Amino acid sequence: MTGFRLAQGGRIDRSRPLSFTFAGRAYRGFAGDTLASALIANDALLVGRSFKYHRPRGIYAAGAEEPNALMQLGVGERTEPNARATQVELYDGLTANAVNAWPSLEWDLGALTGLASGLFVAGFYYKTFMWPPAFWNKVYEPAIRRMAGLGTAPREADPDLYDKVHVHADVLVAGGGPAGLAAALAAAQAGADVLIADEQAELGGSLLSARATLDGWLRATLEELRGMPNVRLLPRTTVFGYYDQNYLCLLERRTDHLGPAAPAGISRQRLWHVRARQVVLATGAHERPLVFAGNDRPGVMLAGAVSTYINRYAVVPGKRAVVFTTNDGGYRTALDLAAAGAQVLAVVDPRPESAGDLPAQAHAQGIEILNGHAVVAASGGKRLDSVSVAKLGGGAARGVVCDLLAVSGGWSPVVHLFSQSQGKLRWDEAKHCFVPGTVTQAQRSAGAANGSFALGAALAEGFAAGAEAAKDAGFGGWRAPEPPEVDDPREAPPLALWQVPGAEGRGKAFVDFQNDVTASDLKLAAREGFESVEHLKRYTTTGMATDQGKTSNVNALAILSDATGRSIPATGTTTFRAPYTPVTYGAMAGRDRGDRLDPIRVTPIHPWHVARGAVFEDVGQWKRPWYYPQGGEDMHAAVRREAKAVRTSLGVLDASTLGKIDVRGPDAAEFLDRIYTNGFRKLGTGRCRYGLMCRDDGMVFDDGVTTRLADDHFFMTTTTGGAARVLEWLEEWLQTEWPHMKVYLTSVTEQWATVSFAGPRAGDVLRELSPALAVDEESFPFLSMREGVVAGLPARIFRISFTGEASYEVNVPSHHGLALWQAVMAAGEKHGITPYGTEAMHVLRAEKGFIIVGQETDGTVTPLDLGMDWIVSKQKDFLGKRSFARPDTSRADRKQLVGLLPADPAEVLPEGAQLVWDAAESPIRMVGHVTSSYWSPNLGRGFALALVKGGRDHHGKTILAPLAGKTVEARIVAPNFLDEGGKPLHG
Amino acid sequence: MQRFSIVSLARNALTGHKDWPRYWRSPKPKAEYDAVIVGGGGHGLATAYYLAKEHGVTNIAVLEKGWLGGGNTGRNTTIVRSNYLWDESAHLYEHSLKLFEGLSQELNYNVMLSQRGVLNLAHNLGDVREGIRRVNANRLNGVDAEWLGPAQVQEFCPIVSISPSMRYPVMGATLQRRAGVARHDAVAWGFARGADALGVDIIQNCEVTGFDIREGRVRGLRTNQGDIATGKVGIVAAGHNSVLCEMAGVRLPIQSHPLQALVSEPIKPVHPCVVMSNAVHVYVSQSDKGELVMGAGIDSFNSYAQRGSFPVIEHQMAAVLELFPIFSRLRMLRTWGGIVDVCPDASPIIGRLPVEGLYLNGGWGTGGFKATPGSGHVFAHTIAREAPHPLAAPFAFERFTSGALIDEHGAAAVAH
Amino acid sequence: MADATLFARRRSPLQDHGAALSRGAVSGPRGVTLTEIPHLAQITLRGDPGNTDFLAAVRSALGLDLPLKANTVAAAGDVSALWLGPDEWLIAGAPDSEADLTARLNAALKDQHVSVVDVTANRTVLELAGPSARAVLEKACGLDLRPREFKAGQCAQTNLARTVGILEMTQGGAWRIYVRNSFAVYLADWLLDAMAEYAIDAKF
Amino acid sequence: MLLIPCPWCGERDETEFRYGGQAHLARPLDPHATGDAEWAEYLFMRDNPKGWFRERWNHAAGCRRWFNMVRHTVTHEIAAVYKPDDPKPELPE
Ligand SMILES: Cc1cc2nc3c(=O)[nH]c(=O)nc-3n(C[C@H](O)[C@H](O)[C@H](O)COP(=O)(O)OP(=O)(O)OC[C@H]3O[C@@H](n4cnc5c(N)ncnc54)[C@H](O)[C@@H]3O)c2cc1C
Ligand SMILES: NC(=O)c1ccc[n+]([C@@H]2O[C@H](COP(=O)([O-])OP(=O)(O)OC[C@H]3O[C@@H](n4cnc5c(N)ncnc54)[C@H](O)[C@@H]3O)[C@@H](O)[C@H]2O)c1
Ligand SMILES: Cc1cc2nc3c(=O)[nH]c(=O)nc-3n(C[C@H](O)[C@H](O)[C@H](O)COP(=O)(O)O)c2cc1C
Ligand SMILES: [Zn+2]
Repeated sequence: MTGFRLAQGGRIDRSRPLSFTFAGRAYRGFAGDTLASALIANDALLVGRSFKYHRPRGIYAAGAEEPNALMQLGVGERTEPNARATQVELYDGLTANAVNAWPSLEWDLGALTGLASGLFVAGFYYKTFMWPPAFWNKVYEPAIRRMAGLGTAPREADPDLYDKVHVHADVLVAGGGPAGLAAALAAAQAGADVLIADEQAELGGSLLSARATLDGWLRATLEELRGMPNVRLLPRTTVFGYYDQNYLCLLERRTDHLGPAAPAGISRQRLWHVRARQVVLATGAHERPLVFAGNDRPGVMLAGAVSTYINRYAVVPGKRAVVFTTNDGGYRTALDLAAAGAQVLAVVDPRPESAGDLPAQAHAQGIEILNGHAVVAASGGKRLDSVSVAKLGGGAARGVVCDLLAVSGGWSPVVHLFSQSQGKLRWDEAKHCFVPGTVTQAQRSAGAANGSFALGAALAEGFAAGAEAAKDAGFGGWRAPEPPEVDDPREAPPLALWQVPGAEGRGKAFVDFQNDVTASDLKLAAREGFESVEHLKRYTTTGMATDQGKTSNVNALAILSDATGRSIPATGTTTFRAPYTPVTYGAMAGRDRGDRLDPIRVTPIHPWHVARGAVFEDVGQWKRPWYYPQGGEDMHAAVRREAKAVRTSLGVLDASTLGKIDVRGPDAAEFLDRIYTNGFRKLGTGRCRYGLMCRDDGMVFDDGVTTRLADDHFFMTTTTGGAARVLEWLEEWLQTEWPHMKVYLTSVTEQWATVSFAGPRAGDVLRELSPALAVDEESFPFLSMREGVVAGLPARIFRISFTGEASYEVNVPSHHGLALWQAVMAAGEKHGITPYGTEAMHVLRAEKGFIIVGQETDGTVTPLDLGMDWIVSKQKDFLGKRSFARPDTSRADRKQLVGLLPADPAEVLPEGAQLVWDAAESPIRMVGHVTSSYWSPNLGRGFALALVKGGRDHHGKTILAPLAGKTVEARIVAPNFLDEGGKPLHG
Repeated sequence: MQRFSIVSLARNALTGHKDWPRYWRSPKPKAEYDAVIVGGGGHGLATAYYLAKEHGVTNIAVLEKGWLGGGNTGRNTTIVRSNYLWDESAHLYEHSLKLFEGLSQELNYNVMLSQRGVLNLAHNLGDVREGIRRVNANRLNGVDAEWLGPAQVQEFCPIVSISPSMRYPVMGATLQRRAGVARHDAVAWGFARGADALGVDIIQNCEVTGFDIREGRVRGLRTNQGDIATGKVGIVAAGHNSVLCEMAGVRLPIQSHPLQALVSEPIKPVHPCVVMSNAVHVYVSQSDKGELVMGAGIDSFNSYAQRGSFPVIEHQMAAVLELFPIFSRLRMLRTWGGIVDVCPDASPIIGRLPVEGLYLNGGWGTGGFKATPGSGHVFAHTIAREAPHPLAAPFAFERFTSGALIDEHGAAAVAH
Repeated sequence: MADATLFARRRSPLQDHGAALSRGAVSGPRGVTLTEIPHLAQITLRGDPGNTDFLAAVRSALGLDLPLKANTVAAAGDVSALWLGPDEWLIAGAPDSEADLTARLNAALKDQHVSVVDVTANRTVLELAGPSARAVLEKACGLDLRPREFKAGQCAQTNLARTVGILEMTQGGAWRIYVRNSFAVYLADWLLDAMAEYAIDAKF
Repeated sequence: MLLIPCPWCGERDETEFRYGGQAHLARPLDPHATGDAEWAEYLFMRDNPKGWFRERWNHAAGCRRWFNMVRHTVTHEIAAVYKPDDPKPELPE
């Protein structure tokens, strides 16, 4: 037994014991423990295996920077890979397992790779596995993949909820240590709305880990902050991303710490989007490891972490400890260890002397201080058993038997968010660390994050930053209170020791623990030419693990700078990127799951379609009835029946989804003339006209029917999918190119419900429903509109047709849509009225050769290609016209719209079939493709529309569609099958 | 060039890996080269490699303003496929895929081409139609392609949800089995090492700041490491092509946008292939190290910042989770962005510019990694012969004047 | 005057959703409710705010001064005018008053270049009220909704979840959301889902 | 995520806006009098500076107005917004 729990002290709640399991064994801890502290209390320091060599690894840190202690939490649908034990709050019933060990943590077969570790240096895989070539896919890569990954993904969908909020703050404070709390207090007292977030369960930061603390101040401050209505305290909340214009994203873990006791219906995690006027970054500092042989043995731990375990969690990670430190901070750990009853065998300090107050205290307590010495190696298998200490600059190493080595290589301010905000770092030569330099957003750093490591300085900076932030947010005129008194010890300057000399040849010295990158890997990379820090990172994978190099990056770049003879600032850092710590995907999706992923839009008639058993098609966000199967019909049978009904008696379609735009103003007609390929100026009032719109590159963009309601007033319809796009497009031209034109546009898509009934009996129905309306050819000709009353409802009635049949589109305000539909159904009953869906509509329009934008067109098709010259004005200019004259657009052999009749009438070509003249040719030349293809119950055969190179010149010829397994012959015809079939049009 | 193999690896292990040579030299620029390639990304390095290897043009330099491979080559989602719609594209990308298939051996450097298959999902009838159209076109163009129904999709990628009640149900997918992913960095490093061995000077931290153009001809260029004389310049500077061409007085039909990508923490293999979905702008694969690699759609605005806005990827993740419900409890480890040069027709520009001696290979937008060897190969030919390689000819700059665009938007919306 | 049978035949997009809306209501100190206010008369008015004739004509027709300050609302009796853009307002009135309002506007604005379009059936209105209303809305909306910033008499067009809407704070401090009919069920369901947690009385 | 000051509505999140590319592009007054090259220039060729850029935005989810903005394409700093008919502001240093 080495690690142990102190009988008193710490912030754990000894009255609430908790049980948990790790690697199949049952343990106990207390409320207030992290999984890591509870494991240490149970002397279960071996917690994982490293990524590449499967080396035994122990808990190394106490916070977000932990590289080793990754856990598979829970089982089943709620299992979670790669959780950092140092950030997992213990709850009753927690189960955890190591992530990268098989068959067990103790006996991991993967460790065999360690035997051949001489081969597995940086970049080895690029240099091998190339012969024989066929082996890569079949043998090597599968083997590599088997070794991949850490934890395992759940197999089932996640049962938990996630949520998001968007809030605005005058001052956002990231980090709730003394600096952050001081900043929050100062800003809040000035009257600013303050949000303060800390990733830990409790606010207090390093104050929670120290023995001599400002306990009273912390309690009073938290109490004051909690009582202020303008302050939000967010524990368990990580500020993970800092984006443009002070937009920050936070992840709040709401119920993770409750485990199975989490209340149902409450989101597990919540993502905060915060726009802050001012930001204070008080994110503290991370301690750096020291690089020497065997520095990854379980039992080697960051000094600050050792202190945290002792003071905050009341667990001591070892009984016989050595401290290895390059700065005075390590002595604090030595004192903490001694106070906790551990034996401190020595403080190894490579500095020639230790002049500060803390070393003096250690000395006074009889702790041996080895100045000018270093630990050159640590040994032990699954647990540290001794360290070798040697004098710097040579001399024999002596072994010290110990079970804990606390190391401190200095501190790196947590500048992640600062860097994400595009701030520029500065290398501080005295403190040996990067500190915030040039600031680019409304932001300031304070405390250890700013390189001010002493508590007094951190507090003072925090108060000042908070007050200034409030002032800049518009809450000036308030003087920040004086920081509390602190008696910081005098400290001697730290030493920079990036790699312990004399450790070479004694074993692997790790820099990046999780990715198993050693100092010699880094040097090898530099030798091979990977001299940029970015190359180094990618070649060796240093800093790319789940901890993103929080403990390793500065050591790695310092070793590189040494190897390349450049200074550290000239070597530079890699890029800090969001997120600061990993963010659950579930939280990123929030509640936009299932049907909420994208709005489902429905028409006012939708409930009827549902009741009638319609099968729906997604058209953009709309649900449109695709077909209405009856009595076990399949789609084909239903569509045949529907399409037949329209031609023989009566069909009805919900066309409410069409885009509708009210166009008004003295220049409306002129405006439409510029937009549409055909003219609208001469359109009579009450008349309708079909129009095509092109982009200025001449390609078809949208189509629809526009009706003149008055001299200066038009009603435009667009495709369902194009509605929003077209309105935006029109506004763009009006506002930016033709601002002098007097035209107002108003979207009325949903103002109107549209019921379209078509077929030989359509007129009868209209006559019945609108007795006052003259429905004869003369009074109500094709392509005209009447206002009237239909089924007692005020309506606009359009006589237009997308099917080739006599057809009326009746528009009523959408709150009357269902009433109208029901009335039409009732009136049509005697004619066998048949509701039809989009599929039958497509068949009918294709029989007539009408195009669908997006089906016959794909952004590369002009009106001329479609054979729609009749709609392309020769007289006026319009958007896109100039482009028709470009060399490629005016080629004679462009793809042109044609009809196809398969030689075998029973054949229905697949849409998307490619067309060729000669299927034996090699390479085969494709000359077109099938855009639409259906079985027509009216023609009694399959037929298709297609785009074919120079197609208009080839009417009557046979073209081939080579399909998988067969080639289909088809005759090219004009794209209008009703006329070709000689059938009468009911116009 | 030191040959890489398991044997050389073992031999070096014995000497503590002290004797590995540099991958590439670190030369100072010469005063004059026969040709200069601007941009040390995969495409630029491949161009130099093939110029030296196939055309014997070895007195050349690749100038890279940062570290080689640090542009989009170093930040893409590594999808390699050739199932493009139009003939011109299919031929070019297939040429590249064929070169990819032998690239590890050609370069004696393992680029880890993993032909695990790429699925392009269809979520509505329009997608289905376009998918089938593409499969048919691909087959006739000699590109392997299959159409899968939903059940086959799930068989190929068991973790994809094919529940018909999804907001965007999976109605089928195209599958190219020969498509997959490759190690992006290795492609750059392999070409750099190969080019260096053939005598090409690769000069990093060398930013081109201007051109010497007289009488409509390139005579040389200016860099932060001094002036260099040359009669031929190939601009292959994805993310900065507009900036460079502006220095030469040429305006391009290109806009530079951020494109973001992200990786998860590494997990044990769960995802066997590559899944893409145009409708929801999703593409996901799992790397050989275990991270899920995902890409987003471009951010709408022009930017040279190599970063984008968070909502873009949030949106993406919501869609990913519908397709892959088991990813919900996994975590995003890192996000980043690249600068993609987007052409109006989503196809690249390869060929001469209106200044004599000046060539451009750019505008690959969101999908040029897959083209790296092919692009370099045809561009080298174009520069060396002063005439377009037949596969490059349709991609000439002049197409914007003639109107002969190769519009891959329609069918390939997310062109990765 | 309006025809009562015609009015009775109207259906609002959330007509069948009443039960869900009442089921979702939360009472108490964390309470929040969502209700539909169907069939409010709505008219889109476009015109030139720089033209005093236009402003005067609207004043005579509606008895109010069009708000010229962005994102504000002017009201007179039942009628209110919401600023939607520099030349665009939404005139809202009591149910079934749209014909009357349209007629008044058209009469007053005759011969001016304006646009008066009845959009009563284009959108429905949701009202979100109660102590937790702002917290619920903050899930859907990125605007600064702090009482200091968004007060009674203000309005805004903005993104709400994955659709857009017009937001108005009533004099009573409730939020009105004008949402396009086809999105109404989506948005109502979204908000109901967002409200659900306030019904759970869990200390955690 | 950008915070864009709509000249009419005030500061709003980028997600409310649609991007419109380069500002101040003039459509040839008589397209049919322009040569193919000039027409292609208008259709496709665009400035794409690394630095300050005058660009168009549309407040799509808000007032639906188009406006112009001066933004830096590296820092994303916004120097000015102005209405389409306002004079072009000078670019910052
Ligand atoms: C997030 C993301 C995901 C992507 N996913 C895929 C995918 O899955 N599949 C796919 O095929 N493609 C993908 N792409 C696209 C692909 O990355 C690029 O098309 C491709 O890498 C371009 O290669 P390149 O060599 O042309 O450019 P780069 O690698 O960008 O190289 C250009 C180089 O030019 C240098 N340069 C610039 N200006 C100068 C100057 N003045 N002087 C000297 N040098 C200069 C740059 O520093 C840079 O190194 C993706 C891109 C991104 C950003
Ligand atoms: N001896 C030394 O050299 C040394 C070194 C470092 C720190 N310290 C001590 O640290 C204190 C400095 O106080 P401080 O307030 O600057 O730092 P702190 O370490 O007390 O507090 C920082 C807090 O920020 C949190 N945090 C970090 N990143 C975060 C993020 N992205 N989101 C949310 N929370 C985040 C941390 O969990 C921590 O609670 C002093 O007490 C000082 O004595 C001493
Ligand atoms: C295919 C691929 C896989 C990556 N995997 C990781 C990874 O496992 N860990 C990591 O930290 N970054 C990973 N990255 C991201 C890089 O760290 C880096 O963000 C990216 O190359 C862009 O460079 P920058 O962030 O330095 O600008 C990966 C990038 C790519 C393109
Ligand atoms: Zn606005």
